[in-house]
Amino acid sequence: MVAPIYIIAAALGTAFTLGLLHKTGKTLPYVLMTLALGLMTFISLEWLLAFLIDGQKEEIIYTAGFKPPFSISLLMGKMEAVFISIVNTMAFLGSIYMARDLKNKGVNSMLIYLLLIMGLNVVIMTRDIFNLFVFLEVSSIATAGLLLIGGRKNAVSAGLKYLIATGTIAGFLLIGIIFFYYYAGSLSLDDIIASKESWISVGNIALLLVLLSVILELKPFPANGWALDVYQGANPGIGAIISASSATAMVYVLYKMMPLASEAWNYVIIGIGLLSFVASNIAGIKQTNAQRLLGYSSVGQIGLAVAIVGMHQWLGSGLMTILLAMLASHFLAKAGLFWLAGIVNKETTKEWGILRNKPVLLFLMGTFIFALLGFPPFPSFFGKWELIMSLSDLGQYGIVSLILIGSLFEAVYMLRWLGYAIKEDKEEAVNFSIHWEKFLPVGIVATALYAAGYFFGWKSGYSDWYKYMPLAFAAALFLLDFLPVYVKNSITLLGMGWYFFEMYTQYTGLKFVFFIIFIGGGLLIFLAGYYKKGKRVGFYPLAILMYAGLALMLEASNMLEFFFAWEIMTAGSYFLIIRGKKSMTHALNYALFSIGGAFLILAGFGITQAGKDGLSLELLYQVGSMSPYVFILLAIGFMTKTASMGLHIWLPGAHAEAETDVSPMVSAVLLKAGVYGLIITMISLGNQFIGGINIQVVLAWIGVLTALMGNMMAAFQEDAKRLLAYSSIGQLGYVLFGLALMSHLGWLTAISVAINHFLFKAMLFLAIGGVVLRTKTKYMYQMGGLIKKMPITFIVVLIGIITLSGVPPLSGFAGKWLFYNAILEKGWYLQGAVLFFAGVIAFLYCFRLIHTIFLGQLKDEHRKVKEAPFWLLLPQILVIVGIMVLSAFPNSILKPLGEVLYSYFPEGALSWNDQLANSIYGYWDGKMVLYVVVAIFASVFLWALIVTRKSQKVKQFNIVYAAERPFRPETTHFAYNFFAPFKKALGFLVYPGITNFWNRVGQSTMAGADALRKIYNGNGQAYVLHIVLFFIVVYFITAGGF
Amino acid sequence: MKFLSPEYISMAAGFLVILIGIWGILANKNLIRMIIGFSLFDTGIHIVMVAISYLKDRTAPIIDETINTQEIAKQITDPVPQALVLTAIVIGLGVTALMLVYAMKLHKEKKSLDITKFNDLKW
Amino acid sequence: MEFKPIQILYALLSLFIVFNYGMLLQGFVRKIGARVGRRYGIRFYQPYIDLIKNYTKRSTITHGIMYYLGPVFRLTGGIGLIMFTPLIFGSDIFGNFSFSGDVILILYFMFFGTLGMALGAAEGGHPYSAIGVTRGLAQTTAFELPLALAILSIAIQYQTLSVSEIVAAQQGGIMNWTLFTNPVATAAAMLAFLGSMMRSPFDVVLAPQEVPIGPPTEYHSSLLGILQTNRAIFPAAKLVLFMNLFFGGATSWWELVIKTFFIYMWSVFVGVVYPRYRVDQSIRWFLRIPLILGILAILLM
Amino acid sequence: MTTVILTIILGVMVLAMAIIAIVHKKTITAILAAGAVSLFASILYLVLAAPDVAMTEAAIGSGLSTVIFFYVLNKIRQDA
Amino acid sequence: MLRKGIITVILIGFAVMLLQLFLSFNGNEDLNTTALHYAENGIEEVGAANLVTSVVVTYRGLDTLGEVTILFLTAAIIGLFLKLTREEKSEKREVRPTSEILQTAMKVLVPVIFLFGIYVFINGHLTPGGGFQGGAIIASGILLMFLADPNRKISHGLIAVIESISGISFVIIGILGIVLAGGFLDNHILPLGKFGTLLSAGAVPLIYIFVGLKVGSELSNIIYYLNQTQKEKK
Repeated sequence: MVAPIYIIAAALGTAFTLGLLHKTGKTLPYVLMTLALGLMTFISLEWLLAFLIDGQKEEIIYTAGFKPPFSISLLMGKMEAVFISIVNTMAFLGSIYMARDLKNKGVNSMLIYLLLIMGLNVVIMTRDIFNLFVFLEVSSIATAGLLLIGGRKNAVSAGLKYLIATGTIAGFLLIGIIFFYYYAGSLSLDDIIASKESWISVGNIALLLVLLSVILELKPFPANGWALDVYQGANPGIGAIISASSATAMVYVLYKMMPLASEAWNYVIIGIGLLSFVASNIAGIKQTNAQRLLGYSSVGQIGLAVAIVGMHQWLGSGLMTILLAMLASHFLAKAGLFWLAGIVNKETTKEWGILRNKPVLLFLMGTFIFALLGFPPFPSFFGKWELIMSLSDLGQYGIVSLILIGSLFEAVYMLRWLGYAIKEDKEEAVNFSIHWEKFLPVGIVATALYAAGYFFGWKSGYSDWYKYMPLAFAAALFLLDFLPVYVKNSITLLGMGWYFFEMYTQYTGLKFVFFIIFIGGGLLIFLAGYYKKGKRVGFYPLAILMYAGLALMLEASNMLEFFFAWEIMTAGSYFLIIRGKKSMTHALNYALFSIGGAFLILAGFGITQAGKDGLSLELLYQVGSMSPYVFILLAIGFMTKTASMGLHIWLPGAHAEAETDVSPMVSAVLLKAGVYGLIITMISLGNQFIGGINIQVVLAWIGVLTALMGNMMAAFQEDAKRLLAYSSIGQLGYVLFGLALMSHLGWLTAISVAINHFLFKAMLFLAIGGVVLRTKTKYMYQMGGLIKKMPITFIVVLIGIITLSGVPPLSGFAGKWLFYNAILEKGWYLQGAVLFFAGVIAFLYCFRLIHTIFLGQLKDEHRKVKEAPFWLLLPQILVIVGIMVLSAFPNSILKPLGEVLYSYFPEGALSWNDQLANSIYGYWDGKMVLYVVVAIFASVFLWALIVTRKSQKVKQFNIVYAAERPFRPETTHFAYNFFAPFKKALGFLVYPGITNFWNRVGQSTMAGADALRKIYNGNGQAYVLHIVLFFIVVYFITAGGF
Repeated sequence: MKFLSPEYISMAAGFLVILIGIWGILANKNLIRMIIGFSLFDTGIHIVMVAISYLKDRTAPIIDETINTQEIAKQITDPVPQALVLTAIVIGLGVTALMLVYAMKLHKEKKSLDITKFNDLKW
Repeated sequence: MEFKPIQILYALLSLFIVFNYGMLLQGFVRKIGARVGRRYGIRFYQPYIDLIKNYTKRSTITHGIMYYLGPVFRLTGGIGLIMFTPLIFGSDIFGNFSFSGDVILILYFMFFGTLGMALGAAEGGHPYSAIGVTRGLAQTTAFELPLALAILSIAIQYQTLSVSEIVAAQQGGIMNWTLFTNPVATAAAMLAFLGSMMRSPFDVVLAPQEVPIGPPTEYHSSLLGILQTNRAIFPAAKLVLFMNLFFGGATSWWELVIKTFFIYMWSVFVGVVYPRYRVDQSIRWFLRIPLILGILAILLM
Repeated sequence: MTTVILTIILGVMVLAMAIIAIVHKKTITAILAAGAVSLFASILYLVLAAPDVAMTEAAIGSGLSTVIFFYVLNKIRQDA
Repeated sequence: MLRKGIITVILIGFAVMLLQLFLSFNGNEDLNTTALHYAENGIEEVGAANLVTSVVVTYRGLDTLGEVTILFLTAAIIGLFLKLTREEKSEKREVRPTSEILQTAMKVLVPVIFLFGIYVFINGHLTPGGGFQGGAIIASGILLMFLADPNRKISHGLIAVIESISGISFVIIGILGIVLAGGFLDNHILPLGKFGTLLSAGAVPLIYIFVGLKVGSELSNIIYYLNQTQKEKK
């Protein structure tokens, strides 16, 4: 094995040689430098492998042939190997990426680059604190120099600020170091640590200086303005190295120093780290410059890393895995994003819209951003999971919440940025060329992210290959993305179909129901996919990603798997939603609510497993005294997905703007994931009381109000898809209420409503989607009279709304009937009454939907509209068949469901007599009702046929507005402001209080972010002031340095 | 009066120079003046370091005729901080030079040395 | 109760009775109304004449299939309501198909006809009909709420949702009627009933003579005939329902006729006394007094 | 005792020069004062038995670095 | 004024901190372990009379390497700067000719200064001084040359070659230390020789020569670059 000292020798030797090569052209020096970096990378990776595979022992490298403390020694241990491997590999990739820039700027830039990396290597390996100082200076100066290489505007001023700041920090570090030497009589870190007890009582200031200097090199809030300016001003390639290599190396330095810190210091370090994490992410919210945004994110992530290092005593042996998992995501993704920034070469995040024509780059960007946000299957997902779980074990819920809040803020700006890239309309999608040497490193880090994800998954016990199968399927579809739609759709159907038939025997009970909804429903909706022509770039992998999440969620046996699946599903659905028109903000809202919800779930899981073995979902049964809180966390978490009132504002836009066949996916299928989650929560936690109030009562009221408000809003919509979206909110309110009843009938109601909702909402969204597709408008007042053009769609919608409104004889009534029985049994009459009212309002919007679209007068521009495409109609017709079967044979589903529920709620079950259901209050015979109604209908219809046999068909007459062109033409349409009297009477109920509330939350966050980032006033002197102040504040906080 | 000893006096002086240097960095808006402050800050640190190496009534750590080779340890001051200061001084020079060159470049851009003018990167 | 083919005949029989009762009721009420206003009024069999006239008109026009289906739905709704409501307490013959569903079914089935009517009228394409429909639907939602509360209240009271059982519980004397055992619920329901009968002051929807905006104005000839048929059946069915729920039901046809007649007179009486409301006014009204009564009815349970 | 007095004198000189370097209005004077700080410091190092450091400080701190300051100042004067 | 007030407050806070640090300083009675080791074993192990040199060149050789690297970096960065500015096209500036005396003095003094510098770093292991000081002295010679005649052309290439060659040699000696002796930068690759003579202390003089050359050339380089900047057009 090559001795690690050769890393230094190679770098220095090459750097000095490069100094000779000023006149030999650009290529030779570049090749030399790359070779040197390659050699360094090789050596470090060789050691890493030796440590990982051969169980290599750590090795001390003595210089000058003397033992420490008399000479400088380096240490090559496992951790050192890991960190220098990271630094060198990233640097190597970076050198490839920056080939052009480096060659342009000549030999000097190459040797500076090389020396920076060398400096970082020594910083990681050295065990001598003065040596640490020297090589820190090497890397600082090199960094400042590198800012000159093809930097952005104002790179020089950034460089000066950087120099001043790091110079100041280094000065303080030096004071600390010399006093360490004075106290310990040695400069060897090991000696200083060993003799800590003898000097700590007097040496606390020196310790403070050293620790804080190292921390300050890690850019803690608020003393990090200089770092942000550097990130903004640097060449993206350099930014990548600073963020990936330098920061990573410094984290390790801090880790090395931690044995010096007393326990009290740990808290300070955790506090500093978390403050940086949260504050940077808040301040980042307002940021529009892409590179500065990355800077904020870097600072935040590193802050989290600092906090994690500060937890070393808590986390014990798990520390490194967590730290590395977080860092792996950070340095790979951050480098990737910086590099992408170089490729895109646009300053503001909005301008990234030019990426739209580059699906591969978009994919990479998505990968990086989701990796940063801690989504599976990336390392930080597992890191965050382990971290939260460990902290929960310790009862550090405050820290957990801070971490989650910070992460949420990070998601805000990261996803907004991604949204701009995918959707920002203003940017012309220009073609720009990508040099392979710039693309290659980006591709490699993305690949590495996935590999690292698998590795850390394996470490966390998430390694079974079959749990990655659905993801692999999505990946395969991504590779096949060049194929035309019908091929990909067939592949998708085959794949999912195979999965369906393979797995459906595996599930029983409620899981089976949801399996049918998720996978069966998915298959059904995918049938519609054939209607599209062309390639439909990116759709299939993303859709499969969502279904993969749903499938894995059912498979999940422990909380990690569940959460993994949950996040996969969120990611997939986010991308599906953002594909829609004008969906940028809605997708962002969706993602933020989902992530927020997911964090609550994560926190709930954390509390659940605290102090227990394993992660099984069964642990939810034995939470103990914390269970009310777990219940609340999980319930709210899942309610973000079911869009319950207060958490619903993402839904209407997201569903309404989605593509024709995506709307049913996200509405009919996806929402049920939340229901599934709620069911799990309620089954395992049951009734929970907080302050003597049954939380279920609160949930029931939320469900009731959700239903009322959702339906009410739906009734006043002008946009057909939005109407359906609000209707989904309302329907899910019923479900929530049903579940909150916590009785046999209640659950039966909830699940049958869920099933019915799945059926009719899939159908309606497809049907309305077809209409929108044909008429090119979503506004109902721009439609009318389409019954003649789209008769099949009309019938579908008719059946859909009858089912939806629960009018007998169709299956929707089952839900209503069960529901009243359940209410009577439970005694929640008032809630029941409100729900009834909500149901009546549902009738209103149903009518409006069918009336204004299909009836009335045909618009001139729709004279040539055709029936919806066959492939859109096919699934609708299949659903109709399903609805008819369920209507005629309600017991085919309710009876087995009842049996399943019997195990949870033995009391109050229905008794069945063929199709006649008997509750203790009433009875209902679905088959009979259907027969009777059909018979009457048929007879009356026959009668009508007879009496009107001679009828003659006339055309509708036109309406003329007295030759005046109205200012807003839509206001004269009969379907505009349809339920005006109703709105007049009850409009106050739909006052958008919740939307306003969330808007205000958003605005005040923005304002706060803006105020916060004002401390970074761009003045280098102020930054020094921050640094000095940082020392003093910590000095006073620690009451004189502990 | 233990403080009336060269090491204490010079260390105190060193610390005061450090403070003056920091004042110079923080209080002057002129870049050159800031850098002067910076170099004072460095010098102060160096004085402190040398003060730590000092032992009363001993000679420099250079073994010549005046030193009894048998009892070197009792006759010389600590060579280590001195070696460190050597390194630190040279590093300080490098950093100062760089800062000056950057300041020069910035002045070329904006014809000003006022650090508050270079705040295009902010927030 | 099992379904037996003979029940179809029984059902047809009760349908025939209810239809004629409805027709006559219409005629008599109009006659009475005229006499009170010191006019001679129509002949009591005038509704029959109108009906026949409409059915036999030669010209029939249609705007399309849904226009056509509207009255069909409407009539199906009316007949269905009869079919699911037990007419005579304790009678197998006039129990109809009430064994296939309880009061919830009836409550929701009422919407069936409304929906069809609205759709049919809408296809006429006349904006006025759309306006009429929206008015009707908006008002319907409003009065359904107190009605539902009242029904819920008596369901709680009798601990059953079955209409027959509710009637059974009211047997044995006038004091056992819901009217006396649960007066608040009855009050709420009877106020809601005013709305459901769509008579003045809540008749703007139905487009009486001077209001040209409403579904019925879209129809004529035989399709109007179907609607008129329904107008005989549907109110009668509702009367029977209210009688069953609040006034002890009926053990014989005579009892049924008397009770329903007085219930009907209640809405006639109010209609004569009060002027017409706008729709938003009526919504507010329903959501005020009747709703409060309805909530009270539940809270008192 | 001479060492102590010498140290005190040098320390005071260093401080005085440092203050001049900071507060004096003319930049040139300030630069010269900063050089003088180094110069006095290097004498102080000699007193503190650190001749190596003293040499370095004299050559680099008060010599080269002052020159660099002047170079830059000169350049800036030119540009202004 | 407010700003000054804030700064004063901050400085007072900082002064309190430093005071605490100062009070933790208790003087030295004796050499600490590390220094003691050097004092007792320095002669045997390294063989240099100047213990500071022993420490700088051998015991803490890696620091010196890093430090040399820093100067190298600085020179390179300033060079990079110059390259950037030179892209804006420079023109020869009229410089006031310097006095005859200075020119003559330069001709006499510069070789002496160079010699003195070389003496200082060759004797670095015996007397005070060494590579840094010697290098600085050499650089001041170069400086003098420029002061005498700002337009004077010196072979920048030569400086660069000396800089690089000495740097590479430093590294090679370091590697030889691994190959031939106990570790990177071990001075035992050459015999220790007789204590107190010029050719003693193993590789220390050799290393110090390279350090001196390197520091000298690097500082010269910096001066060269700075001198170049003076010639730029406004």
